[in-house]
Amino acid sequence: MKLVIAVVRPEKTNDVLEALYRAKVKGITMSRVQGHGGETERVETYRGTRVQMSLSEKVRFEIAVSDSFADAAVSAIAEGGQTGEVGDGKIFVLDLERAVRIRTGDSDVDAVTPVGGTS
Amino acid sequence: MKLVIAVVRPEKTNDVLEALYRAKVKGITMSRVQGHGGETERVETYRGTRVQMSLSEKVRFEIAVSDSFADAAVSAIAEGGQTGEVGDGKIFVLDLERAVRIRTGDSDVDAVTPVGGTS
Amino acid sequence: MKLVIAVVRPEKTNDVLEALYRAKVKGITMSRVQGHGGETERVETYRGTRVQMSLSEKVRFEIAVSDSFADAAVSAIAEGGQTGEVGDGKIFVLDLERAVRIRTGDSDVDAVTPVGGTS
Amino acid sequence: MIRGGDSAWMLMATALVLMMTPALGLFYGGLVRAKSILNTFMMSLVAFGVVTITWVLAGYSLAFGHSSNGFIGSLHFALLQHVGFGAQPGTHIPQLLFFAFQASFAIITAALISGAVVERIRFGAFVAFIALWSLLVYPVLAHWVWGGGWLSQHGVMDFAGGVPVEMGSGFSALAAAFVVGKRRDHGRQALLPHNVAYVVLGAGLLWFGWFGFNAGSAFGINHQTILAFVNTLLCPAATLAVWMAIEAKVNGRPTAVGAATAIVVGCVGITPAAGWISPAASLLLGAVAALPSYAVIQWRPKTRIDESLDVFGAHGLAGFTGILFIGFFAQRGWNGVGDGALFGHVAQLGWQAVADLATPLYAFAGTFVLLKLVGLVLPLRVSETEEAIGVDVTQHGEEAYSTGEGAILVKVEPPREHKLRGAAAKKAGAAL
Amino acid sequence: MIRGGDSAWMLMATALVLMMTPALGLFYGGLVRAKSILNTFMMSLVAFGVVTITWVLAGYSLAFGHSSNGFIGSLHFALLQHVGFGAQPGTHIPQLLFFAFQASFAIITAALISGAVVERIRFGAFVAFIALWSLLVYPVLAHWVWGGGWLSQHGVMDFAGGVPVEMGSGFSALAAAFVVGKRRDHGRQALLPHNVAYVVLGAGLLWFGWFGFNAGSAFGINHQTILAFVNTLLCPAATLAVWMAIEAKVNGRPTAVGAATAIVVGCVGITPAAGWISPAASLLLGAVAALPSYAVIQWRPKTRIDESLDVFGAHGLAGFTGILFIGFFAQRGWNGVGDGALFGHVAQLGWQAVADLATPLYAFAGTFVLLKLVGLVLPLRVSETEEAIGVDVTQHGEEAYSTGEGAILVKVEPPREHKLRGAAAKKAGAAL
Amino acid sequence: MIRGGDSAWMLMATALVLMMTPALGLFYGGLVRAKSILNTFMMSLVAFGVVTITWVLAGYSLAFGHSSNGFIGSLHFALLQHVGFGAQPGTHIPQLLFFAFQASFAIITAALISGAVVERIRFGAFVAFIALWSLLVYPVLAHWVWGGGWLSQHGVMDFAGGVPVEMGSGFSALAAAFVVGKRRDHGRQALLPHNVAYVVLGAGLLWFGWFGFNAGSAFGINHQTILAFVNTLLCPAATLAVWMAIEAKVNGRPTAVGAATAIVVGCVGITPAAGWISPAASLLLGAVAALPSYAVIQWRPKTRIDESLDVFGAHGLAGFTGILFIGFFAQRGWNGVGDGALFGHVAQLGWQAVADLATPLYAFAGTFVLLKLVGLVLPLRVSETEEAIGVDVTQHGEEAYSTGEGAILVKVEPPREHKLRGAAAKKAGAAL
Ligand SMILES: Nc1ncnc2c1ncn2[C@@H]1O[C@H](COP(=O)(O)OP(=O)(O)O)[C@@H](O)[C@H]1O
Ligand SMILES: Nc1ncnc2c1ncn2[C@@H]1O[C@H](COP(=O)(O)OP(=O)(O)O)[C@@H](O)[C@H]1O
Ligand SMILES: Nc1ncnc2c1ncn2[C@@H]1O[C@H](COP(=O)(O)OP(=O)(O)O)[C@@H](O)[C@H]1O
Repeated sequence: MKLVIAVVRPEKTNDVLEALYRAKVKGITMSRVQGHGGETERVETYRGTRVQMSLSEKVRFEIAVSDSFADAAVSAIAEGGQTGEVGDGKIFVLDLERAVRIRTGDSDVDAVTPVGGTS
Repeated sequence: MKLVIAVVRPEKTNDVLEALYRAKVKGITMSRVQGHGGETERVETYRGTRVQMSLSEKVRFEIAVSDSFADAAVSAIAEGGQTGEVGDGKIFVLDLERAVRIRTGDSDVDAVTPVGGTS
Repeated sequence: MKLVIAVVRPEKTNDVLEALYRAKVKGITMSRVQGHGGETERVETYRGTRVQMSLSEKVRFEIAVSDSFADAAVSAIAEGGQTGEVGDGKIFVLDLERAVRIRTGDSDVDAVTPVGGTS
Repeated sequence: MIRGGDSAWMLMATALVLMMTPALGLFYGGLVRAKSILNTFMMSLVAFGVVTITWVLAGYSLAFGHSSNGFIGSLHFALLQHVGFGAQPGTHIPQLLFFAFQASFAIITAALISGAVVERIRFGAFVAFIALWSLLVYPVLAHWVWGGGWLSQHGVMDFAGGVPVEMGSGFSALAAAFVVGKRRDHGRQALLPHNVAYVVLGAGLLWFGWFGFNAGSAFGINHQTILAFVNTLLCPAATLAVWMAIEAKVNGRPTAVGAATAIVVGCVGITPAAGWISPAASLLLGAVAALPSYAVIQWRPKTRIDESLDVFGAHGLAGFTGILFIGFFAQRGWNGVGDGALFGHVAQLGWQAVADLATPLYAFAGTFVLLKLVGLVLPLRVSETEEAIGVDVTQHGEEAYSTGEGAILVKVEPPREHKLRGAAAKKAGAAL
Repeated sequence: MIRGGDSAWMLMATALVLMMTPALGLFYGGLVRAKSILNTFMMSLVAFGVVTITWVLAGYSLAFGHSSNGFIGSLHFALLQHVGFGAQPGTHIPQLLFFAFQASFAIITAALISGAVVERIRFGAFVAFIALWSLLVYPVLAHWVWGGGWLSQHGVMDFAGGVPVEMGSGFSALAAAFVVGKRRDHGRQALLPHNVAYVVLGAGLLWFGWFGFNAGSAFGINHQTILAFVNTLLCPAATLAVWMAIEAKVNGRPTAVGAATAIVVGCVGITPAAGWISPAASLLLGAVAALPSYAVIQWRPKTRIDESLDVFGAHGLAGFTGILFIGFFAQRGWNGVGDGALFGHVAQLGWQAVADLATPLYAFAGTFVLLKLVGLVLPLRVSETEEAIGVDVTQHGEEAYSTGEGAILVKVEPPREHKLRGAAAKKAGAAL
Repeated sequence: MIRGGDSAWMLMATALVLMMTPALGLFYGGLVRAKSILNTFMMSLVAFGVVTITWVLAGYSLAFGHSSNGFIGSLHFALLQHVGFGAQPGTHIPQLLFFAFQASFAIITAALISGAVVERIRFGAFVAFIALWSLLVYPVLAHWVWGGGWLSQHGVMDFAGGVPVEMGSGFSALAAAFVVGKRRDHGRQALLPHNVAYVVLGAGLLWFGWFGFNAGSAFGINHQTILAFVNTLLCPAATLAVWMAIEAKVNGRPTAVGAATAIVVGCVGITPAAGWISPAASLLLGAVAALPSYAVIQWRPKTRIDESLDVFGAHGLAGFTGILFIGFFAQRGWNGVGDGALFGHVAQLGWQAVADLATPLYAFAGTFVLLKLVGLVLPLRVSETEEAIGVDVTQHGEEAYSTGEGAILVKVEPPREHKLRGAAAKKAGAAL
């Protein structure tokens, strides 16, 4: 199994989600993060305090998939999240040793997309 | 060492924390996330805009443990987080190469539960 | 490639960021988390409800680096995040199989610090 | 005869009291969890919608319509009959303005009760309950002390509503907490205020409105107006100081939620007494009123009673204290009307005590019976699952703090949707 | 002759209406996404800055200066000439106070239009637009009904601004939405309110201010003041009740955004009618006004028209309904002036209908032309990228909710910085 | 003789000024980091609790008690002696109402100072300081200009508090910043406002209250009331316009925090001048007052002076500007009393300049000494660790935005808990 982690633009979140649904990826966990990359930095002013903002809002996906499904997930994210401008983000794939479904206690691939898909 | 990642229901957070404390797991990192799985989707209405909400609030745990402690951590989470209804969440276990305690610079198992437990 | 995950004090965030910039780490993803460790717990009171707060605010970094860069990143974080008091946090290093830059589709080391650094 | 200055002040005072209803929504909304703020706020807003209408229909008349029974008013003023531009007897303001001022009281009192049952009552059941309550409980209590009822016949002094508003809401809240039952997480998890900034701002706005509430209860510009205004400044200041001193002593730290609560308690304490006691007595009342309310608000969460936002502790008890206090400290030299026990008129104390017995009984019993009746027709509580998900989403289909992520536009309105309800509607939605 | 009571009330009423401008900022700010709240709020605040000045320069005079053309006022009062402490004709308050009260109306009306174009209009273009609008559209409409213009010559009844304020803003908003165009995400993504607590609090404060708005439009203490006040209590209560009933029927759940909207719609509906109709008719108007506004607010987001915060549905339509309603229900027995069709004076209905035709035409056309003209000189919209990043950061260089993480102090002010603009400034910043 | 209209307006004006204290809490609370909002808000609320009481005890008397020394008042009115329902000399409102109006000024002025020392002063030390300050600094300055003191004897014009309120708070804030010292992160990290929506809403509510502040300072309904009201509308509009123009020129983008600040600065500028200058001069003052305040607010954060929320820049300086401006622009034709230098009375300018010298000296020195004295008895600052954790948690044991996660109910109250303090209490808690 693999754990796919992706960081994308917030405004592309729904596109990525739709691409994942289309790719039949069912289990997804998502959070709001801040990222630093090659993007232009913003200058902001608060009264006399002028700051350079080196972080931009991003959304992070975390998706466990069976080995055979990893490529499909990566492609779906890459497709849904792409604008072609600096700041589109990254996808990381890690090896996943074990997965457990809390509701049932089922272990391993049963708990991840697509085998044992949750709906 | 292992890195245990778990996604649970927000209302079970404190139960999971207590189960982990009882299992003598001391180091825990936690964040609020949103998840998509087999749960029923909600319809919400904002004036004339009607939307289907495909994400539910979840809480994500991230816990580094020594190999021998991984099972205990997984069981504790599974026990504390279970309701038996769809949406209870998942636990993922990854292999962890190295852990460093920032305060001291200590590396490896010294830095994770239970060896070198922090209190 | 490695995935470096670090949990640090919020008030040291900018120090860690600066240390990372100095170490020429360019791609960084960051989020606000809550942590439980060896820190003293706080008692809070809301009208007649008295609670013990077992979690403290922390900031979590997630940084993908090429193998050769992992040590530099770990040192930078450890240096920037250290106060010497309990609660400074931990750094975890995992093996990273694959990294993809969404903008271009480039895979592997091209997408992580420092090779193909994004700016 | 209508006087311009009197009317100007009463217009303003009425607007101020009306503003207290959204301010209460904010205060209560900050005290609950993020998943319940909208429902909590809505219970205040809906009181405006519902009680305004019941007040026109009959509530005002049942409170202020002349009657000989001493218990409840006649229907003389129902549907705003006989309410026009003429001067309200005993005042120099038009009857319609008097009606509006009294309406603002009925509205906020109904809204106050919601604090007892947040995060689990069904919205529809709450609406039905306050419609009945605003016809059968509030007007009765108001009639007793202000509408020519038996308490007023015995000279009970209640300047701005210790009886109908403060004890009326506080003891009703207690009954409601008993009937509706506790939240599933009460006593098991820490249920913390999700936004204390809203709580303190809400308390600040309530306090602002309270100047209209108390000084408006003189129905024009006279000595009691000024006295009530000054006392509404002094009394909560004393409560705040005492409350913070107690907290500093007990916890080592005064709290913001405590400060907000203290301001409300102080305002409640002075409400019945505002136009009757001297400024010095008002400072004393502020200090005295802090004690029982503080004690009960500390003790209550440790019990099984989930009277969630402590309407009883803050309003019921402080109102009780205020009413009794008048019995001792009323001073003709200041109010121009009558003295309390300390100034020689012990009978006043007796009748104030009677008001302090009769009001809780009627409010508690009335609410208990009404809610049980509503419960026969409509389920009072949301389901366990709905409670866990949160009343905002399940009762109103909304979230207060939404980012729009994962929200997919539903483009085609399903034709039969409007026939579906509750769980059925949710399933249908999911199937789209 | 100046009267104290009249002036006291009008001072207060003016302050209340002024308060509505920040309240509107909060209401609108809660309805947009978190990345746009400051820009949205700023569009209300800047209306205060800009329109106050244009009002002094000429706006007030163009509205209230005597003229014989019936279309627009003279420059008699420009630069506050001839505006002093003497009584405003027909009232017992000073001219300067009358001026200030009217200023508060012009300010909030300009602010209202911003709801149509949030999240994409350029701030500078908006400023230029409302400066012109407050000189060429608002004063004209105000002159028609209040300044001795043609509609007032025919006895059109508009108590507190159905013509200049409600239809004036609502139909201008519609035109602005057409000229500026839709947000890129409109119809593609769900654009949800980021803080519904702000929305309901904002609506509550708007309602509070509306008592000054409507009851202040009697310019003192008289029967119409009291009538307008009571009607401002009753009408939105009815709208709220009806709106929630409809939502309960259609969705199974009344919503908080719906309740907030209903309160605004009810207040708008009664605005023109407040001093003209009976309290009973006011309740009816509240119910009636809910229907077209509800329908349009449901329908509009499904179209390509991104009139983002439904200024047209809430203000334009409900103002239209209110103006027409007067034609039927005006009642001399209550207002002391004249009757509507139901009480025998059919001509009144005719002229109300004329106002309902002429106002939308002028407001829509005027705004359309002015915005096109502004667009010739300044780009009206931010770029696509700026829209995606958010107007707070790109138009104001600020975030509403900032944690300070990743924010690096810029210590040395770059010497040539002040010569750089926009993208150039951003690059220079990045290069520091 | 008491007049109804005058009293009605002054009741309302007093309520408005009292509302400014929670509004200030919100404004300041939004400007600090999320971990400090409650403490920041509490410093305003506690000013209400503490200063109300010191004002009754002696503050009011020290300000307004007749004296022959010209420096500080007698104890004639201490404990509210000789303050009753009779007319306040020179006005048509009761003495008690005059007392309450003045109390509201003392309260907010003390609260204002807190802006200088947020996020690090110990709460107890702040309480002790403002108790003393409200007895020894504020009343002295108020006596000078309003209580028959030496400045008033020389005809210094200060309509609503340029001396005691604006310079009083502003220069005290500067001294407080010096004595308490800077936050550990000042100049090292970016300390950004955590909620700019609170800041703009707070500014909006402050502005609303300011109409009571300035127009209430005429103590009834007269020409100066109207003039002050209109000027409070015009002056901040001009400041806002100028401030945004400067920001647009310097940064390319006007900001929301800037707009909120500008409104406050404009209101401060007009405060002393409100009833003395013409509307046209008021617009000019708005523009002029923007400049020094803008410059200092830009420059200050780059220095080592952590006068955190720029009370000096916004209040001290703009108050200074306003007082001086009167010396030029006071106009008998408008104020009915006297002229400034431009209208032939150069001596007025001289004495305004004297007020502008003496006030800063006394306020700065008084605060400096008082805080040093408090520091001898109580530590002024929280520890470095407490500052890093945040003053909300360490000073009040609360968080503003809590989710309840990881919060474990403490069921049994430890018996000896109430004897423990600070660090000890925390340890005990951890050991439970
Ligand atoms: N090496 C990395 N490790 C972790 N996160 C990264 C890394 N590189 C990029 N990111 C994340 O991806 C986001 C976009 O990256 P960036 O380099 O700006 O875009 P691009 O890939 O288009 O050059 C960053 O804001 C950051 O959140
Ligand atoms: N494959 C997965 N990868 C990442 N997160 C997942 C995955 N499957 C489930 N989750 C997380 O777990 C939550 C609950 O999963 P769900 O499938 O609804 O429950 P159940 O396991 O009871 O069927 C989801 O909301 C999501 O946050
Ligand atoms: N084993 C662990 N797994 C995950 N997170 C941990 C672990 N140990 C510590 N942490 C994180 O690091 C933070 C600081 O840890 P703590 O043990 O208090 O500090 P120290 O390393 O100085 O003893 C914790 O709040 C938690 O967020």
